[in-house]
Amino acid sequence: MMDSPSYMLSKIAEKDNLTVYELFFGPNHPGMHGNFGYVLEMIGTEIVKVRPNAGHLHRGFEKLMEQKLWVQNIALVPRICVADPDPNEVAYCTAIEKILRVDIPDRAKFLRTITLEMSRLSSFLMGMGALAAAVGLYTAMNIMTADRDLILDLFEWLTGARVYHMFSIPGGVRNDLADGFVERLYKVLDHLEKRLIEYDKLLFENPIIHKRLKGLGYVSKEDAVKYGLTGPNLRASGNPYDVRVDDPYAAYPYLDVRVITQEGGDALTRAIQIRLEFEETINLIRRALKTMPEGEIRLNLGNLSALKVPKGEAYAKVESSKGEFGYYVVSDGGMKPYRVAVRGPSLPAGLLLAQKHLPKMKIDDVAAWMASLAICPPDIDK
Amino acid sequence: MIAAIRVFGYSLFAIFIGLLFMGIGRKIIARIQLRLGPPFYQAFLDVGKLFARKSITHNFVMDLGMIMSLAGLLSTMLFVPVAGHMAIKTSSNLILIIYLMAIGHLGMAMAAAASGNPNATIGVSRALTMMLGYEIPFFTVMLGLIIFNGTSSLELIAQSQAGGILNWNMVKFPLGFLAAEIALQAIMGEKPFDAMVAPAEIASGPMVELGGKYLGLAFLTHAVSIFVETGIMVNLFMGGASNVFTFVLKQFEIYLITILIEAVFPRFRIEQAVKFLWTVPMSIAVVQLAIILL
Amino acid sequence: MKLDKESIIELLNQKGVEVLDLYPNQISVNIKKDNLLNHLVFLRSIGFDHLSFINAVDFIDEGEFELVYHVWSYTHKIHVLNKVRISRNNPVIPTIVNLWEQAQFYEQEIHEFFGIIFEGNKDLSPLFLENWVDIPPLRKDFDTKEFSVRLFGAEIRR
Amino acid sequence: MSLGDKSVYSPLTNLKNLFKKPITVKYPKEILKVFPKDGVSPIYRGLHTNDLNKCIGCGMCQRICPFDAIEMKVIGENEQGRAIKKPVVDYGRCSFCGFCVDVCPTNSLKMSRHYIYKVKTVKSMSAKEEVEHIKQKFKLMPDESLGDDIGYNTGKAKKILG
Amino acid sequence: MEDLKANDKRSYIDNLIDFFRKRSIWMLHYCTGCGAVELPPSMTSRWDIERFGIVPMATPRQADVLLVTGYVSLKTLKRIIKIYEQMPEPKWVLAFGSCTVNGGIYWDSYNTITNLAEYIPVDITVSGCMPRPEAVIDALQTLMEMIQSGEGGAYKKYKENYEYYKKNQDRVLRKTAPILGSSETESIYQEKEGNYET
Repeated sequence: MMDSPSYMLSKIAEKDNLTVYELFFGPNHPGMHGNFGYVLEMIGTEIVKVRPNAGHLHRGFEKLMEQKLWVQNIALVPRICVADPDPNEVAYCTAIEKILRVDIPDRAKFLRTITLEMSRLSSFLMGMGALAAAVGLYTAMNIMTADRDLILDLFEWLTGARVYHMFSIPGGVRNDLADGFVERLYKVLDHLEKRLIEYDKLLFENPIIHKRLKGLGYVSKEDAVKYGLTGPNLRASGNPYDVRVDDPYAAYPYLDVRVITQEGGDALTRAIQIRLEFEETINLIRRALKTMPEGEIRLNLGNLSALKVPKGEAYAKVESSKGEFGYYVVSDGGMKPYRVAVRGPSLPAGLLLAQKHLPKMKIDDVAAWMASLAICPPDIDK
Repeated sequence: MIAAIRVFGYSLFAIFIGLLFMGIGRKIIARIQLRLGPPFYQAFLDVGKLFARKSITHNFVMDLGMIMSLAGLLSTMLFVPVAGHMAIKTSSNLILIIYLMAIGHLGMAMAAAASGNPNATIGVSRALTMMLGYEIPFFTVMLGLIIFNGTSSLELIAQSQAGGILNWNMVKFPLGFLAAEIALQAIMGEKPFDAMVAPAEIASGPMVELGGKYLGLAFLTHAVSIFVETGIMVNLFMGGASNVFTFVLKQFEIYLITILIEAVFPRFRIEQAVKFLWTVPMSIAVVQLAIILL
Repeated sequence: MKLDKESIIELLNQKGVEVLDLYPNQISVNIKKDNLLNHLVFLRSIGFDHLSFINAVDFIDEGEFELVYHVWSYTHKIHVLNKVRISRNNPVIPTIVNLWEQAQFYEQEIHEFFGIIFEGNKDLSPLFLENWVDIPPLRKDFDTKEFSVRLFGAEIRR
Repeated sequence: MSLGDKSVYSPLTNLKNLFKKPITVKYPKEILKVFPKDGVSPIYRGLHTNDLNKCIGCGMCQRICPFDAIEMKVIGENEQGRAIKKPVVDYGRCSFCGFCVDVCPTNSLKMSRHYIYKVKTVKSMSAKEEVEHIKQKFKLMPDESLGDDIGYNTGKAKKILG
Repeated sequence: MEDLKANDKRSYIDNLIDFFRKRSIWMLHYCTGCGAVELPPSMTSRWDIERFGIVPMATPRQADVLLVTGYVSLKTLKRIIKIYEQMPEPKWVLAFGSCTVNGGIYWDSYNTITNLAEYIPVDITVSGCMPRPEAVIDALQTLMEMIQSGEGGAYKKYKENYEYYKKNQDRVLRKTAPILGSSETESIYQEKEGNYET
C-alpha cells in the first residue's frame, strides 16, 4: 500500500494542502450502467476513496413477494434483473419444485433451457455493447443492440412479451413453440455467428481496446473465489466453475455444457470471456434444439392459484449471464411464501470490488471497469 | 467598411460549411452503424433550437469565455486562404495561424473552468494536455514544409503546389501527410483522441454546464474549427484549389478521412493519447524532416 | 479431494452438529450463536470456500430471527445452509467480515432490513434506504400496504 | 473461429457497412415484418379486449391479478335483479402478465395486439386535477373495440394455471 | 415542410422556433427505472430515433426532455426533482409505463411512489409494462406534434402549481412518521414542524 499512487498523492496533498474533492459518479452519468452511483473522493483525476450510493432501484421485492400467492410472484420476479430476466423465473420455480419434490416434464425442461440460453445471448450482447460504449466505440453498441433485438423478437413470438416473458410457472412453462419458430431461431443463430466475425474485427482485435482494458481491475484466481464472484467474472480468473455443470437444473444434465476458462482476470480477459461464452451459448442452443423431446409442457399441480407448498425451505441456483442467481424460498405450508430471499450476482462485484479496485484508479476507467464486470444495479438493490 | 462585410461574409460561409460537414459526418457515421441517421441539415436544426432556449450562466467569465473561443476561431479563419483569396489582405503566416488557434481553445477552457463543475475542470485539463500532445508532431511537419518552400506564408506554399496532382505536397511528402493526418485527428477532437469530451467518463467534459445559447456557441466554434483545420490541411498538402467549390470538396475529403477513423475506433486514455502522439506521428515527422534536410 | 454428502454429514456429526439432509446436494445445519464462527472456519477448512450470501428470516410467532449462512463448496458440489436462531428483542450476532469480506455488505443489508446488530462490523450504515425512521421494513410487523397508502396515497381495492 | 491477434486494420474492415442497406425499421411508415402477421407477435400481450356478452362477470380475473389491477364494475341489472358486473382494467397497475386471460372460464377476456395508449397533459387543468385525470383515463373497461386483432388468447380450457 | 405554414394565432417566427425544437429534441441519458432497457433498442440501429434528431445528452443542462421510464423510488425521486429543476426551459417530461400512473406492480412497496404527476408536471404518460420501442417512438412523435402546435407547456405548470408540487415532495422526501410510537405522534399530514429536522 505504501508505494501506491494514491498513497503518495495523499502525502503530496497534505504537503501542498490540495483539497480532496467529492465527485458524484452518480445516478445521472452517461458512463453509469443503470441507476446506481459511486461517491468518489478524488485528488485531480485519481480516486482516493469510494462510497457506493446504492438504493435507487430498491423496490422491496422480498417484502412484496411475501404478500402474493405462489403463482402471482411469477409476474413480479423477472423484474429483478432487467438485462437477464429469465434466470429469476426459473430459479424461483425450481426452488418451489424442490420443496414440492416434483420433477417437471422433459420438454418443459428443454423449453426453460432454451429461454435461459436465449436470455443469456441477449444479455451478453447488451454487456458487450455497454463495454464498447464505455470506451467510446458506439458503432459496436449500435450493431450489437440491433442484433439483440432479433432475439427479443423470438422471445415475443414464444412468450408474448419482449423483455419480461413470465414464461415458466411452478410445474412447467405456459405455452409451447409456435410453428416456424425453430427455423427462425436457427436463422437468427446463424446470423449471430456470421456477425461474430464482424464483432471480432471491430471490438476484440482493436488495438486501442487492448490498450484501454489491459490490466484494468485485476482479480486473482483465489481472490475471485474469496470475494464471491460468480459467472463469467469467476471463469475469466481461471476457476472452471459453472452452476450449469456443478449443480445442474432444467435440461442441463442432458446437455454437455463446455466450461470455458481463461487465465488473466483483468478487464480484457473478461471481455474475451463473454465473447467466447457467447459463441458457446449459440452452439449449446443448437444442441438443445436437436435433442428436444416431444410431450407435455406442464405438470398438473391442480389449481395453481390455490397452490399450497408444504412446510420447508430450498435454495435454487441458476447460472445467469452475470453470475449465480440464487433464490432461497421458505414456506410455512400456506398459500403465500413465508420468505423469499434473492442473491444477486452483482453485489460482490459492484460493492466489494469497488472498494478494492477504484481507490487506485483514474476517473477515465470507472465506466470501462464497471462494464467489464457486468455490474447490474437492480440485482444489488432488489 | 468593405472589409467588415467581407469578414462577416467569410464567417457566415465558414459556419455554414462547418455545420454542413457536421451534419453529413453524423449521417456517414450512422450509415457505418447500419442505421438511417439524421438528415444532413440536422446541425442547423440543433443550433437553431439551442439559440431558442433559455440558458443558465454561472458568472460573466463563462459568457466571455464562450465568445472568446468563437472569436479566436473566427480570427484564425481570416488568415487561412480559401482558394487563393482571403477576407482581408494580410500575410497568411503559418505560425500566426497556429498561435491564434490556441486562443480559441483557451477561450473554451476559461469558460469551462468558470462553470465550477469538476467534470468541466477535468475536461479542460485534458483538452490542454491533448493540445500539448498534437502540437509537437504538427509543428515538426510544418517546419519541414516551411524549410522546403523557404516561406512560411500559407498562400505561397499553396501556390507552390499548383498544376497537376503530381506536385501536391501530399504526393511529394507522403510521410508528412500521414503524420499531419494523425495529428489532425487529435486537433479536431475526433474519436481516438477525444478524451476531452468523453461522455462516458466525464459527462461531456468542458460542455457539462453549457446549456442553451452557450452550447449553441460551442457548436459554432466546433463548426468553424472543422473549417479552419481542414482548410489548413488542404492548403498545406493538397495545393489550395483554384475556385471555392473544389476547395470545399477537398476539405470534405480530409473531413471524410477523420470521420471514417472516428467511427471505428474507441478513445485513448489521455496519457495514452499523448504518449501515442509523441511517439508514432512524431517519429514519422522526424523522418520526413530528415528527408527534407538531406 | 472430493467428499460425497454422506461423509460430510458424518464429519459434521462428529463435530456434534445435527444435520438435516434436504435435497440431493443440499444439507441444512442448525448451530448455536456462539460456535457460529468456528463452525464456519471448520467448513471453510474442509473446502466450503464460496459464501453465496447471508439472509435472515423473521419468525415473528416464535419471536426469533433465523440467520441463514449459505455456503457452497466448489470441490464437493454441496450446498450447506447454516442456520442460527437469535432472539427477536435484542438481535445480536458476531460478524464474519474477517472470514469473507463481502459479508460486510450482506450484514449492512440485513441490519437495515431487520435491525440485527452484527458485533464487530465497523460500518453498519444504511445501504439502500435514505433517512428511514420506521421499523426495519422486512420485519413481519411492518405493513407495507398501510405505509404505501399513507405516504403515497395508493388505492387499496380488496 | 479463433480470435485473431490485434491489428490496426481489422476495425477498418467494418467500413464496408457504408455500402450495406441500413437495417432501420422506419416505424411510423414501416412496421415490423418478422412474424407471420406483420407488426407485433401473433400472441402479443397488449391491451385487453372483452366479449361483453360472453363475459359472466365471475371475478376470477380479479382474484388472480397479482397487482389488483382488475376491478369488477356494476353496469346494470339483469332480469332477476342481480347486478351485471364487468371487469375494468386499471392500466396504471397492469403488468400485462396475461394471468387473467389464462383463468377466464368463458374465454371472453383476451389480449389484443394493440399497445398504443397514452394520455396527454391538458393545459387548462391544474396539477391536482391532472393527477386524478390521468388516473381515471388509465382505467379502461375492455370491450370489443380492440377485438379486431386478437393476440394472447388462452382461456381456462388450456389449463395453464390449472 | 407543410407544418411550417403559419396558423392563425402563432406568428411565423414562433412556428419556425417550434419547428427547430421539434426536429432536435435532446433527451437526458438517465435510466431511472426498468423501462430504460427499451431505450437502447430505440436509439440504435433497428429503431433509430436519431433520424428524428433525438439524441441522448449527458447532463440536464443540455437536455430538453426527461424520460422517466418506469417506477421511481424515493432516492430516485429526489434526483429526478433536482434534475428537473436544473433543466433550462422549455423542457418536457415523458412518463413511461404503468408504474408512473398508479404505482404499477410496486403499488404496495414502501420505497416507490405511486403517481409521478404529483411531484413534477408530466407531458405524456404512456401505458405498457415497459412500453416497446414502437410505443416509445409513437410517444416521441406525439410530443413533436404537441411542440409544433405549442401545446407542450407542462413546464409552465411547475411554476403555477409550485406549492402543490412542493407539498407533495416534502411530504414524501421528509422523514416518514415512525410507526414505533406512531399512536401519539402526529401523522405527517398535519405539517407540524416536528422534531424530525435532525
